[in-house]
Amino acid sequence: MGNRQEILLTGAGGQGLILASIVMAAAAVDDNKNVVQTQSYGPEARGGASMSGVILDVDTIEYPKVTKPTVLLCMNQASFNKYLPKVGPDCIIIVDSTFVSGSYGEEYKVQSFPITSSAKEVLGKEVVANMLALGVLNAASGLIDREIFRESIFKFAPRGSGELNQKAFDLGYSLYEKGAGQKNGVSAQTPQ
Amino acid sequence: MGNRQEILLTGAGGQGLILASIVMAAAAVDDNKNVVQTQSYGPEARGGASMSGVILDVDTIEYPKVTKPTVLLCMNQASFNKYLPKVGPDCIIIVDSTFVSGSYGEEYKVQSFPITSSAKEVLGKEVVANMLALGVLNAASGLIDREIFRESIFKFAPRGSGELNQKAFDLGYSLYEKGAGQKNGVSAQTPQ
Amino acid sequence: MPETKPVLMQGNEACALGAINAGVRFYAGYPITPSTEVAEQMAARLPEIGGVFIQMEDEIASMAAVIGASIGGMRTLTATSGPGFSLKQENLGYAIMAEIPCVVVNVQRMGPSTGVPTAPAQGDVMQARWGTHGDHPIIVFTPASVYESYYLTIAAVNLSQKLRQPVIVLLDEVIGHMREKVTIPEGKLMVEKSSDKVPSDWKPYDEKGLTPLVPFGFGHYYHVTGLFHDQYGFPTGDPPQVERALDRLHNKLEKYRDEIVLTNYIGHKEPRVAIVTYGCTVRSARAVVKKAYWQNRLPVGLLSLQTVWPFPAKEIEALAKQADVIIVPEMNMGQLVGEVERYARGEAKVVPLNRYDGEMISPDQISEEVGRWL
Amino acid sequence: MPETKPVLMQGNEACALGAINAGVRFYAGYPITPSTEVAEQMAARLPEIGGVFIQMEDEIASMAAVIGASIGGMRTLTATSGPGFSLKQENLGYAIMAEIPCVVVNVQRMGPSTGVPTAPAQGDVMQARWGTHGDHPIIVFTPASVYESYYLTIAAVNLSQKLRQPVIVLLDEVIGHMREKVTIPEGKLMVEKSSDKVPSDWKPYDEKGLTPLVPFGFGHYYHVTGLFHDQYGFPTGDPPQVERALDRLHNKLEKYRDEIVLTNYIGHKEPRVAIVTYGCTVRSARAVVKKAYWQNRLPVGLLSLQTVWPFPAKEIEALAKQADVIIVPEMNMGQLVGEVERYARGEAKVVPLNRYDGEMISPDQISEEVGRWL
Amino acid sequence: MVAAKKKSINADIVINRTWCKGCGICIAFCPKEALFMDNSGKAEKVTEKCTACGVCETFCPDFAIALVKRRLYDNAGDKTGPDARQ
Amino acid sequence: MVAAKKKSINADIVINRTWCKGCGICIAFCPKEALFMDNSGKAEKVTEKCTACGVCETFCPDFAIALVKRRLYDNAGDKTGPDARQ
Amino acid sequence: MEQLTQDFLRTKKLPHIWCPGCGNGIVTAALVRAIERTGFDQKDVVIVSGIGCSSRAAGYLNFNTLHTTHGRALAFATGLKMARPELKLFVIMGDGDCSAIGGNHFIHSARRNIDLNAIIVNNHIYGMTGGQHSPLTPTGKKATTAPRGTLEPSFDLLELAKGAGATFGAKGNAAQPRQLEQLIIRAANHKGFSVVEALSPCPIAYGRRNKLGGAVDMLRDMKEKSISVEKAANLDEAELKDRTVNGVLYAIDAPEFAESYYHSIGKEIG
Amino acid sequence: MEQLTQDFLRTKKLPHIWCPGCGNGIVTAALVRAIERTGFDQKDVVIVSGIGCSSRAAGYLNFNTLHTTHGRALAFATGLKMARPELKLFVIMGDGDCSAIGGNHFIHSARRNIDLNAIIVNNHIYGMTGGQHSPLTPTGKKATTAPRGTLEPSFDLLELAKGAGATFGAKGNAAQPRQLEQLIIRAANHKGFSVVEALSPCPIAYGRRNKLGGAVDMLRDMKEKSISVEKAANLDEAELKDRTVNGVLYAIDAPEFAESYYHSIGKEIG
Ligand SMILES: Cc1ncc(C[n+]2csc(CCOP(=O)(O)OP(=O)(O)O)c2C)c(N)n1
Ligand SMILES: Cc1ncc(C[n+]2csc(CCOP(=O)(O)OP(=O)(O)O)c2C)c(N)n1
Ligand code: SF4
Ligand code: SF4
Ligand code: SF4
Ligand code: SF4
Ligand code: SF4
Ligand code: SF4
Ligand SMILES: [Mg+2]
Ligand SMILES: [Mg+2]
Repeated sequence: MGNRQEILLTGAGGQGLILASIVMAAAAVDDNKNVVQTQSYGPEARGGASMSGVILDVDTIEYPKVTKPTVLLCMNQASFNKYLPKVGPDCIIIVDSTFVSGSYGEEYKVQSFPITSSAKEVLGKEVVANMLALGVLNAASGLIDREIFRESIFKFAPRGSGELNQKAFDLGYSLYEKGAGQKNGVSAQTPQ
Repeated sequence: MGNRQEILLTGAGGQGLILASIVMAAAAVDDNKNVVQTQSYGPEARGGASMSGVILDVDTIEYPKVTKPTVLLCMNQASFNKYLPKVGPDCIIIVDSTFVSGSYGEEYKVQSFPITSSAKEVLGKEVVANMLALGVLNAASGLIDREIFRESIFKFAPRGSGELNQKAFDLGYSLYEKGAGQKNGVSAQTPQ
Repeated sequence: MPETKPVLMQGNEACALGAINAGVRFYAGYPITPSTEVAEQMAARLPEIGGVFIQMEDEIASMAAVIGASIGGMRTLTATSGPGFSLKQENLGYAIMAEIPCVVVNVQRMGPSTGVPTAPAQGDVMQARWGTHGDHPIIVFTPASVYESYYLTIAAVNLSQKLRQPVIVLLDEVIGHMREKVTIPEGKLMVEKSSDKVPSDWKPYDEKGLTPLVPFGFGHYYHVTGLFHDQYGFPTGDPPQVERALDRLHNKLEKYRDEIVLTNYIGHKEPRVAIVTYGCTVRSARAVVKKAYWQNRLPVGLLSLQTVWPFPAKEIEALAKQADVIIVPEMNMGQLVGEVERYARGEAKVVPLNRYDGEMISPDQISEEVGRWL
Repeated sequence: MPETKPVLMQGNEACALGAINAGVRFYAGYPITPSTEVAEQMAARLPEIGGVFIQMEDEIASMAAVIGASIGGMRTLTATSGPGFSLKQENLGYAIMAEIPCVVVNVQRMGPSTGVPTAPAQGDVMQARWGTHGDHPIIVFTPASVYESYYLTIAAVNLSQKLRQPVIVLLDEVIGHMREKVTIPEGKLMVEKSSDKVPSDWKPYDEKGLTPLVPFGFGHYYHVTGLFHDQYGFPTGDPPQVERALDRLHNKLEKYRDEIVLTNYIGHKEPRVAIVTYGCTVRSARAVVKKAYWQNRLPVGLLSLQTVWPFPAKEIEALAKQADVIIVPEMNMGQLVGEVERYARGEAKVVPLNRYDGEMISPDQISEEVGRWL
Repeated sequence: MVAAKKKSINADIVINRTWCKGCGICIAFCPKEALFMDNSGKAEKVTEKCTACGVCETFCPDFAIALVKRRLYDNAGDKTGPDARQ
Repeated sequence: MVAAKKKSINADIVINRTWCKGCGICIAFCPKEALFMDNSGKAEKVTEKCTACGVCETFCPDFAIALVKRRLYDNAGDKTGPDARQ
Repeated sequence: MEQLTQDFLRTKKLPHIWCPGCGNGIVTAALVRAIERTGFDQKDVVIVSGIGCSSRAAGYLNFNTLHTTHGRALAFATGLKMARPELKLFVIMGDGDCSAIGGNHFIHSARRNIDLNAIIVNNHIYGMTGGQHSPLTPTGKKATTAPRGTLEPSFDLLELAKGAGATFGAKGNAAQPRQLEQLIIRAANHKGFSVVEALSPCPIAYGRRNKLGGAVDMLRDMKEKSISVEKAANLDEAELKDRTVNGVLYAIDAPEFAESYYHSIGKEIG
Repeated sequence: MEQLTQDFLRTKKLPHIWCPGCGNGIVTAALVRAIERTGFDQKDVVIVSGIGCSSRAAGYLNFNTLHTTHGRALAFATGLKMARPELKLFVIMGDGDCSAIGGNHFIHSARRNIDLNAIIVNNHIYGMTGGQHSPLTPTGKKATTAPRGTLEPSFDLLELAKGAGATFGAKGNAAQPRQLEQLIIRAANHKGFSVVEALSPCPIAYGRRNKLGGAVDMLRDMKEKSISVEKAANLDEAELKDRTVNGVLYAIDAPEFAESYYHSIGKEIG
């Protein structure tokens, strides 16, 4: 089970992270991987926190829950504060600098990108921030074949918005290639 | 358990036999006997058959159902036909000749009295036939102290009808003392 | 003191009277054979003593109303039979979760479904334990006589109050409808109202243990919910709190087990053949043991269960060590016998004796089976 | 033949799809977390294939409607969770008594009562067996994966039709809500419609054995009731007939036991420590056995139960003869472990492993317990 | 059982004594006072008075009264006789 | 938190930023256009425009706006300050 | 009726279990005659009933008959009708069955306007269980659970149905069996949910306790109090006090639910 | 409101779980203000609720609060009221809670005329479970279980209550919170069962799927469509199409059930 990859997508309800996790899982299927997708439900889903997990493996996946994330996406401050302490030093951590700021321990590899603001400013549509985040995430982790992922995104997009969503995904790649920043004050520090 | 007495009161719904069994059981309590009263319920109670049992014993009564009646009262033809074959030769059998006719095996001790017709004709109230039957039954079996029984009847009677009911009970005694008849064609014969 | 005179009383009537004598002043129900006499007794008596009788639109509402009245501080009762008992399950679970005392009487009839509404059976024994969803504790009494119907209802009311736990009185048609001679003793029947003295640091669901129910309307503003909740009654989904809450529900029964689990043994001290049974079947079994042991000194005994849930596991374990064979007569296809088998742990042979045609198991049937193993 | 491509699918969705592929064309339900996706899938798909989706006023009505539609000849499904499952019990008993096929899905959530509506648990296992009043047989499947959710639903529909017996698919929140890769095979999924050929001497409840349900509206004028009935469907309270009717209900499950009871064993042939579990917990157990046996060749095995009721008694008896210890992980306070203990008959030590805080049992928890006994 | 025939009326009522429970409703509502209760508590008809109006049939709660067309009744023999219905 | 005071009006509204979810309802229904959404998606008040009419208070679905009597607000210190309510 | 009895009654099951003088038989007979008059094919007719004395009618009627659970008849019928919209369903319920435990299904059937013919045998009491008060027991009347007379107001069943959206409501009684038959025919021909409330004497569990005399007295009283909707139209409230208004009280055209559904999925019923 | 918040809300439990823009908070706030205005003693006030988003209000209100099971709030409340008739009960229910699964308790509470104040937060949808249609979803509107729009007719809740015998019925909405407050006050002062239907936006589970815009748009629309009962009296049916009539639609004097009961057993309430 050494190939098990656990991806945790976290943020606020309404940011489309559950959909993102489903799209990612579907892409993984198309990429011939074993995959399990789960999500936390709760009255909290009413505007509160949102958390979903995707597990990839070449082997059959038994235990479906994320225990040690290998990739963590945080799309708001609350989730960053909550999940950061739960990951190990090897975890790839991606944060949306639009909403996340503050300091964190030096042992973490946090990469910060202006995900939502780019979606709004570059594409004019905040709602595709989730697909943009998937672009960043996949660029950073290389988990799924990029082309297959792009196609999956098209398939899942509401009618007429396939290309916009793909653009967002690509923009994620560009952001990643430009390199992570410490914009908006996300800085590595010993936790207080 | 040799003292166990099983009394079965049978007839049609509406003849007041369940009430009669309760009155008898209550009288037994007053007479310091152990007693259990049961009855058959069922949609049949809607105008159909009615059956209730009273068990008396000096010992504690465990099994509450009548299995071998020592006294059987039949207030209509259907019950006579149904229960006669179920009793032993020692059973005291009392039938209301107003409704019961026909023949039966010689081995049975059937005593026939014009119970309902006497209630109607002598007392002018058909509804007290059940108390009249109790008089006959107790006269024939001697199970319960007559005076105690009479008082119980008074207690149970609807307001204002205590004396009438007692009269009916007494009339039962008189009928018994006059002796059983084979009126209305109830005759001992080998069953067909 | 005046002489306490014996009277003739019906099982259902004794249940109603027991409830009243234990302080029940609220009844909500929906008629169903063979339990209806409990309601009818309550309808006649409660108004005379300042109590409330209400016939609700169905069994679900009856159960709800009873819980509502309990929260208002009344001692409450509802009675039903199989079909209605099935309908009450959701709200019964609510009462367990929210720790609202109440007594539910189920006068069993022949099921499943509408079955034979007027025939006796003991088919709801497992349902009484497991009928509502989720892990839940329950207390179930099974009277075997009119007098037990009276005093086990009293015990049910008092235990229910003390533990803030619904208690089920599982009658059967035979006991419910039968009339027999009983002597109702004098004496105090109600346990102290637990809410009489409210401690200053009162919490509705104090984690430290039993805590009184302070009725609504006295200025203690707390929340009652069927969601998992913290000790103040507020919803939580936090795993450690959820676990503690569920433990709390079960621990109270564990702790007071000796008050709850009532059984009764008669017969030979070292029985070769033992009978284990409950409800009306106890009567047939007792007739058999009286004859076999009292008259004929055969190594036969009877453990009758007044409490079937929590299951008298210890008692069965002990009995299985003594007896070679345990016969379990039940008026069903074999329900409690499973638990007996479980706790016999292979130490005694467990023999089910079942009847499910709507008639009582007779002494003859039992003694025949006993004879087979002697 | 075209290649069958794998797809990503949710457990609840797979259940709905399985139903449709097994010929279900009628769904009546009432929404409740975590089962609602089954209804939503049905609402989307059934109208497209000429089927009927109806959202009823509550769970009681849903169960009733499903039975009504089955009598009309449709294959039917309803889905719910704990609170709704409690409400369905009365009419579920009716379906059992009247021998009306239907499939009831219960996606379990954390109870009792409202509990934690979104947290997983396996707390309704005993309720699934005993929830309705009276003696009754029941079939309960417990899928452990999205694919099992699919094919056990198909099995449920077909068995239900064949035996004229309600079948319960007891999912849990984990399996119901999880999405995973599945490959849906091609092929025939519906058993022959049993009512296609109606024999001339057809009786609705033929005492000789299985008899097809001839839907209403085809000129066979028979009576359906929840009362005990004779072989023509007419009410009876006659003891021998009542007994025969109840035997009939139970015998059909007995006779077809091998088609009904599905289990699966992996691991060491002569295990010292065996795990017995069902539903999502199978996954954690499988992870443990894969490592302990496949990698490390330890004497460990796993018997996973796709069918929990009728209980796989024979399988447990056999396992208990092999293993020293049987560990039973359950996301409840210990439910099925009682049956395992019963049928282990003292031959193996039975160890419950329970978690009831609203979280899944992890492989680590199980392997720790396994380690303790190796 | 009484199955009367009368001239100029081409139907008759027949009373099924097995089903009759003696409630007296037919007697009370018969516009012609053509019914009475016999000794054994079953309804019976006074042949002459009955006009075969059928009121009693609609009122009998026990399906015990049937208005039978003459032709039918005459021809069908015991098929339509009340005994056939028990 | 913005707790403004204005002459000739003897009450103020205070907005509890912890409770505010930024739905914009207060802004839409304020008759004086005295409210706006700040950068972090919370409602904020333009002190001068507000007449303390209280409409926003009745409309806020999050109990996040309170009309506070001057006297009360001035005297009660942090008891009535929004931080006290978290 | 002779032939009707043979065809539409299960004569082998007779005599029935009802008490002497019980109105259930009168209502059942009216139903049988009405079904005959509609000309419906026997094999298309289904009788559904709940639990109660009156609901036992299903067992005596020679159609496909479905005797369900207490209060749930309409919910069973809804499933059957949606599955087989071509069938003609008559749903027999007692007053308790329909308006107490079954109240929710009653109002939802009315709301949906599903083509079921509800026939409520209103004897003002729970007959089967021996005389407890029902939501249709008139205030003040005695019952075993209201030994001093019930304090509860009762429903006006047809008003309730109307409030819930019912499109057809009629009232008849066992003392006017021909009229009742006509009302059932009209209900059967109405497309959508139809309610026929049939007053019926229960001399045993209701009449006796309330000193209303025997079945004959109760029927006479019923007949006397009844007034047709046409005549009632000219009377004021005071004049109508203590009268029961009989006839079709409302009949409205509106889309029928099963038809709407099948239409929406592109199927025609038939 | 400041003091009100401190006294009558459990501020420690805030912020609440409702979505941004959800009308539940507006209705809850109106209820709190109304309770304050009635002058009821805080310790006499009980809030009962069912299960649903709106029913979560109970947890935030600083009284004795009873969060029951889905649909059964009125039945719990009936028991409590009969046991403690001096208490003032407000029963908060969602449209589904009250009119779907809870429909039977609703009509029976109305029939009995028991002094409970029912406040139905009608967001036309099952909010808590994510957007299934309810019996109050307007025909044609979309829901997760009616992806092509629901075919079912909806109840007119106040007509239903009236048909069942309710003595007080009022309609308000979240877009007119002051009026809603007044209606609740009047309901609280009415002796007997009172129904206040409060229209409320659910932008998440209803608005979004039906393209009704955000919470602000939904509230604006609500306000625009609303017309007072006084004004409506002068308009004909065509003019009233698509309008919702607000205000007290009926208020009738009739004996209250708990009082009748206690009176009958010779006790006075209080
Ligand atoms: C769930 C359930 N509750 C209660 C009963 C008992 N029960 C059977 S019939 C009945 C009421 C009968 O009254 P009604 O519906 O008016 O019919 P009637 O007998 O008067 O014709 C009741 C309460 C039952 N069978 N099932
Ligand atoms: C017996 C039962 N059935 C179903 C549910 C699931 N459930 C919870 S809330 C709800 C409906 C909520 O809708 P509504 O009553 O309109 O309240 P809202 O959330 O819209 O305020 C449902 C179906 C439940 N908790 N219990
Ligand atoms: S048919 Fe008419 S006249 Fe003849 S007995 Fe019957 S009711 Fe009387
Ligand atoms: S109405 Fe029918 S049952 Fe009654 S007396 Fe006449 S024939 Fe007999
Ligand atoms: S109090 Fe009135 S004027 Fe001031 S912000 Fe609120 S709504 Fe606007
Ligand atoms: S209405 Fe309330 S929650 Fe919404 S923006 Fe204004 S202050 Fe914030
Ligand atoms: S109890 Fe009443 S309703 Fe039932 S059969 Fe007898 S008379 Fe008819
Ligand atoms: S889902 Fe709708 S009703 Fe529920 S909290 Fe969100 S907006 Fe409010
Ligand atoms: Mg009735
Ligand atoms: Mg809603």
